[in-house]
Amino acid sequence: MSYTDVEFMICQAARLLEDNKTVFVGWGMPQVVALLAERLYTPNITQVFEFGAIGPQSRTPFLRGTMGGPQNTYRSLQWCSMGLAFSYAQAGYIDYGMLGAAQIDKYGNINSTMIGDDYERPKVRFPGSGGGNEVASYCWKTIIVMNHEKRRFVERCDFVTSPGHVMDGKTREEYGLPKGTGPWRVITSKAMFDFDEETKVMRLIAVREGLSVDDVVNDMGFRPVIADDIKVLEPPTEEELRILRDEIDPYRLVIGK
Amino acid sequence: MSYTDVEFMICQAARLLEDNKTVFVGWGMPQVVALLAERLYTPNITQVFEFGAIGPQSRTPFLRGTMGGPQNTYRSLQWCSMGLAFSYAQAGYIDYGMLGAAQIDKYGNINSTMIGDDYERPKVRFPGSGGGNEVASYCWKTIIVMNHEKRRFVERCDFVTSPGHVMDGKTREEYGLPKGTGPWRVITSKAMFDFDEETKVMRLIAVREGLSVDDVVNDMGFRPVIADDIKVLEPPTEEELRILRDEIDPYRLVIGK
Amino acid sequence: MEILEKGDAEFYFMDPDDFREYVRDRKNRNWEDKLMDESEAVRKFVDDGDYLAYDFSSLTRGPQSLIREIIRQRKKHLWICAKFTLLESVLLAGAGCVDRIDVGFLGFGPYIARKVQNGEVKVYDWSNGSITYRLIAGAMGIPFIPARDLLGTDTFKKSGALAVEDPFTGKPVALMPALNPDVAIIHVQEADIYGNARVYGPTVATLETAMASKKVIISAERIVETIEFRKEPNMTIIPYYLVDAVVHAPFGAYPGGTQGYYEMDSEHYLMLSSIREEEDMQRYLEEYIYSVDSHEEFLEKRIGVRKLKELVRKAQILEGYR
Amino acid sequence: MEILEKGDAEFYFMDPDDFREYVRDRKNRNWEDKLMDESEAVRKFVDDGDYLAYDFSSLTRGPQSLIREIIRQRKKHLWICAKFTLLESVLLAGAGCVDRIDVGFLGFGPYIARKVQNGEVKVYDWSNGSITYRLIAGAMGIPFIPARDLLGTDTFKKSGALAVEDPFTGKPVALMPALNPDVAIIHVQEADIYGNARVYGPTVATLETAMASKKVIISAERIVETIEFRKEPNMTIIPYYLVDAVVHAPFGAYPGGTQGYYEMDSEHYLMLSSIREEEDMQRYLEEYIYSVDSHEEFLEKRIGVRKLKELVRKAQILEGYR
Repeated sequence: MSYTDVEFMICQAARLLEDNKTVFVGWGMPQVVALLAERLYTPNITQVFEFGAIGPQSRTPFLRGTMGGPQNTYRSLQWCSMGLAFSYAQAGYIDYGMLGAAQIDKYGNINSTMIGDDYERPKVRFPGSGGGNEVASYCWKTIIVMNHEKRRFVERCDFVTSPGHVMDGKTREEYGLPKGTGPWRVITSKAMFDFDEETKVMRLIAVREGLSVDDVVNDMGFRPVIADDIKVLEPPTEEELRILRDEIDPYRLVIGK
Repeated sequence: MSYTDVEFMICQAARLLEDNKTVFVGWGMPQVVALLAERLYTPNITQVFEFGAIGPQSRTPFLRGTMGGPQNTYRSLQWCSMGLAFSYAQAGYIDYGMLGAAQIDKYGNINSTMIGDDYERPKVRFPGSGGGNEVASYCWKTIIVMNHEKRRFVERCDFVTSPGHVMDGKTREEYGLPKGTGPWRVITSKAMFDFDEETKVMRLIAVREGLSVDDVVNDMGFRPVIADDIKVLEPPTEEELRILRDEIDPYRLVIGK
Repeated sequence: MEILEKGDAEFYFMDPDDFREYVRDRKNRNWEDKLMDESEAVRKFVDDGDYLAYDFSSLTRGPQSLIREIIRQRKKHLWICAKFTLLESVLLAGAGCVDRIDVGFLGFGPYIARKVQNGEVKVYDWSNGSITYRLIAGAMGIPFIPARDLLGTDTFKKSGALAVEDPFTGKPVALMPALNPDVAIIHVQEADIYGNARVYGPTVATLETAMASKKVIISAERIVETIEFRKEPNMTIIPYYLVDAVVHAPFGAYPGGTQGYYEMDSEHYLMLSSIREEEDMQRYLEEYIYSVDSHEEFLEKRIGVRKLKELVRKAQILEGYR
Repeated sequence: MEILEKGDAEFYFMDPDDFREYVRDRKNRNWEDKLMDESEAVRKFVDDGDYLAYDFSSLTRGPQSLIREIIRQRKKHLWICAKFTLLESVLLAGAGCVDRIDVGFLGFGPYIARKVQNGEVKVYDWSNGSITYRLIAGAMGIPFIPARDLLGTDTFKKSGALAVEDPFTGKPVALMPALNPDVAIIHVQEADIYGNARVYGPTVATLETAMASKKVIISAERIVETIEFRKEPNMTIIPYYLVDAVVHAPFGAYPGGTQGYYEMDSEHYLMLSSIREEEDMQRYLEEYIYSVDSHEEFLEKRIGVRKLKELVRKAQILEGYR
């Protein structure tokens, strides 16, 4: 069964979540990941939305326009303020977070702000942090999901929007970020990475079926650590694809066509 | 018509409140003051209770036990948290506050914590600040209501619980307290005081009917400034007493017997 | 408490003492009828050069009729607080109302991106969390809130935050300066004529924004009697003394939705969000905003009862919204 | 940011990193049945030497059945957070459970005063506001909150607050260190078996106390199904993942009242608050606490159905409480 890159990444991410945990869910792809996980793997996961919805039983199909609306926040445990949602995260109550990235460096620093040398006159301007900086700062385990393109893996992000493990020679704890947090996994359209415990450098741990380590690494702007034992990422199952396509995102707003 | 000292003070305080303003209301006497003012002078005053009730239409008769209960918080505009109630005050939304005092000094510093030289082994221990420190720190105009006894008017309070205009030689603004706040009136069983604009020292502005300036000042542990024009405080009216006794506090829990 | 690092951006800040004085002298504790239409409210309470905050988003319970009125009155040189925003910043920038944007979330699309790339609008990067904390500090009447976001990023460097050594732990912590906007516009489901208001659903920063702002305009799907608030005081989010104007604005969040009332108009939203060229934007503004006099005329002549009825029909989930 | 002045009291403080780690490892995000009786909850979650917080007051929605159980189990060396408290501190001090009290409001009466005068319990003076801010900081996961109370008083000097020069205004401001209690006991009107809970009426510091505390015991007048929270999510005050134990405790606030359920027992309250002598206190504790095994036995044998019925009859105001 064929599948899109996005479907591939969504399924990998959904399989990483744990049941009976909390997950900070942002706009778009993370919503679909959480919905898929909830249907198949983690029925008791508690979704947290920054605008103030805790533990909804979101309706499907996924509609982009319902962010914050009745479908998306259906039967939440709590509707609250953004300040409270971020406080849950800052106080340590949120286990998982999910983020996209326009650029990433080997320590997991993320750019979602701008491309170019001149902050005042960027070549390309993106929406900026949103709640992404808080996800990366506060959640215990942050999962980064992004297309695998060489230009996205850089030595130094043009702009570090959200913190990785080490920036400009200083660790995140030295900057004052909460202990024991930081990027945990990077899922791309070609591979999965974690971070070396000692050096905090991104480490390749698994590749997509049919790809070699070189296929992955040649498409990166820096060289990651390579784990001793490289696993193969199982492709999306029929069940995953059926639920994604038929139940969660029949309009293919996120999973693509 | 005869009346108690407490009835006298309640009526003086109630007449000081302005309509269409907010007032921070504490336990006991301030509640009765606010109720009397609401009935007779300031029908549109908004009471704020620290535990999180804004704008109740409190039921009478006053029952001491109903602090926070259904009678006291009846038909509030908002039930909220203590944090929010104090935030309204800190952000400048609360016009009036009312406080009692075991001791007061000439700058309006208040003691409601302890009597004695040794904080660790006080001669008499009181309940402490409660929300009194916040009332005195944040409200625009604080009214202090207390029995007129010589030992209560002291050169230096044994313990300054809530701030006056000047403490130990420094003004309240120098300590970082909000600009333009501070004790506004002191009502006792014998007189009324404000604070000299320049020196910030307590100033006698009115005396109870039948009393002389000396009667008042001789019963104080320090000498207040004496205003040029000393007014006479009108005694409680029949209407005030009727409402106090028949409607608000028929069990005489606050007004005394 | 040593200052360790300092963001280099200018930021909008008011000494809490000055905000307090404004609140004392200008915030109205009178019980008076504040009901007026969008035109009057914006004329009276939005000034050129104001720092403007709004709440929730283009998709849900955003104050869109007020945004359109600000554009219609061609307000200039606004500095906006673009937290969790999509189309508001795009429209305000497209209409030339905005010079500066605190981001938050800028709103997406190449149209607004180009305005930044060109230098037509200046952005200051924060994050949804740090801007929320700034509003919380403004609402609490304190000069800053310490928090542990922004640290170790370029976002920090381009913000107005400070990092200091926390005297209690000895570790670095960021200080987010209080934000007290000049004016806030907030859409709610229910308000009374005095400004008491409540929302159903996520409350975002509704209360903090209203408390922290000097001038507050509330638009409401329904105007209800004050007794409705007194009967369920736990649900009141904004007490009347925070509010300057109340606008009765049915479909006030259109093209977004309002929970319990109507769903968003996805077609209109898509049409708007796919605008790329200046010309198309100006055509949109002309057709939907400048060429109509009021929110009522906009609904009647540009959207139509049939469409509105359809959006109401789609909003079938009422649980929790009344 | 220069430190200008420093209160000299010891204060209970946890590095936010340590609190976070506790939350990660020990706070339960499982959906599991946490229902148990007072005896089990206190045995499992209140330890000798704990810092204990509770919410609201002896008069209204206070967690009195849990306070009595703590006394019955003769817990020792507690440090209590006596904000807006009356009889709780008196009873806990009378029973010898308490060494240290953060005040707030101590509770009145010469009995507790004498305990302080004698040095039997040590007090640290704060205020209701500063203690609330400390809990808010603890709940937000930040090390402190700046605020403008306590300044210019002896309360400040005897507290654990600092005064620093605010880097944004150059003026002095107080910093209140975060408070993360070891255990919180909170009485609510409705909870489910997982710990989702809501209160009606003023919310005091219910949420902040639950968020900031390592262990949380909820007692509830009613146990309801989870769907009751999902149908009205704006009313949920505590989500289940903050909570360790849920106790079904009808009349749990007795001799105080609980809005929508029963009024306080003024006679019992007066009897208790007029205790002056150690002997009378010990007699009270023996009769009403030590000599009964449980809250149920207390209600049945010491209070009686007739009295409970009378208190329910008096609670006729339901508006806003359901």
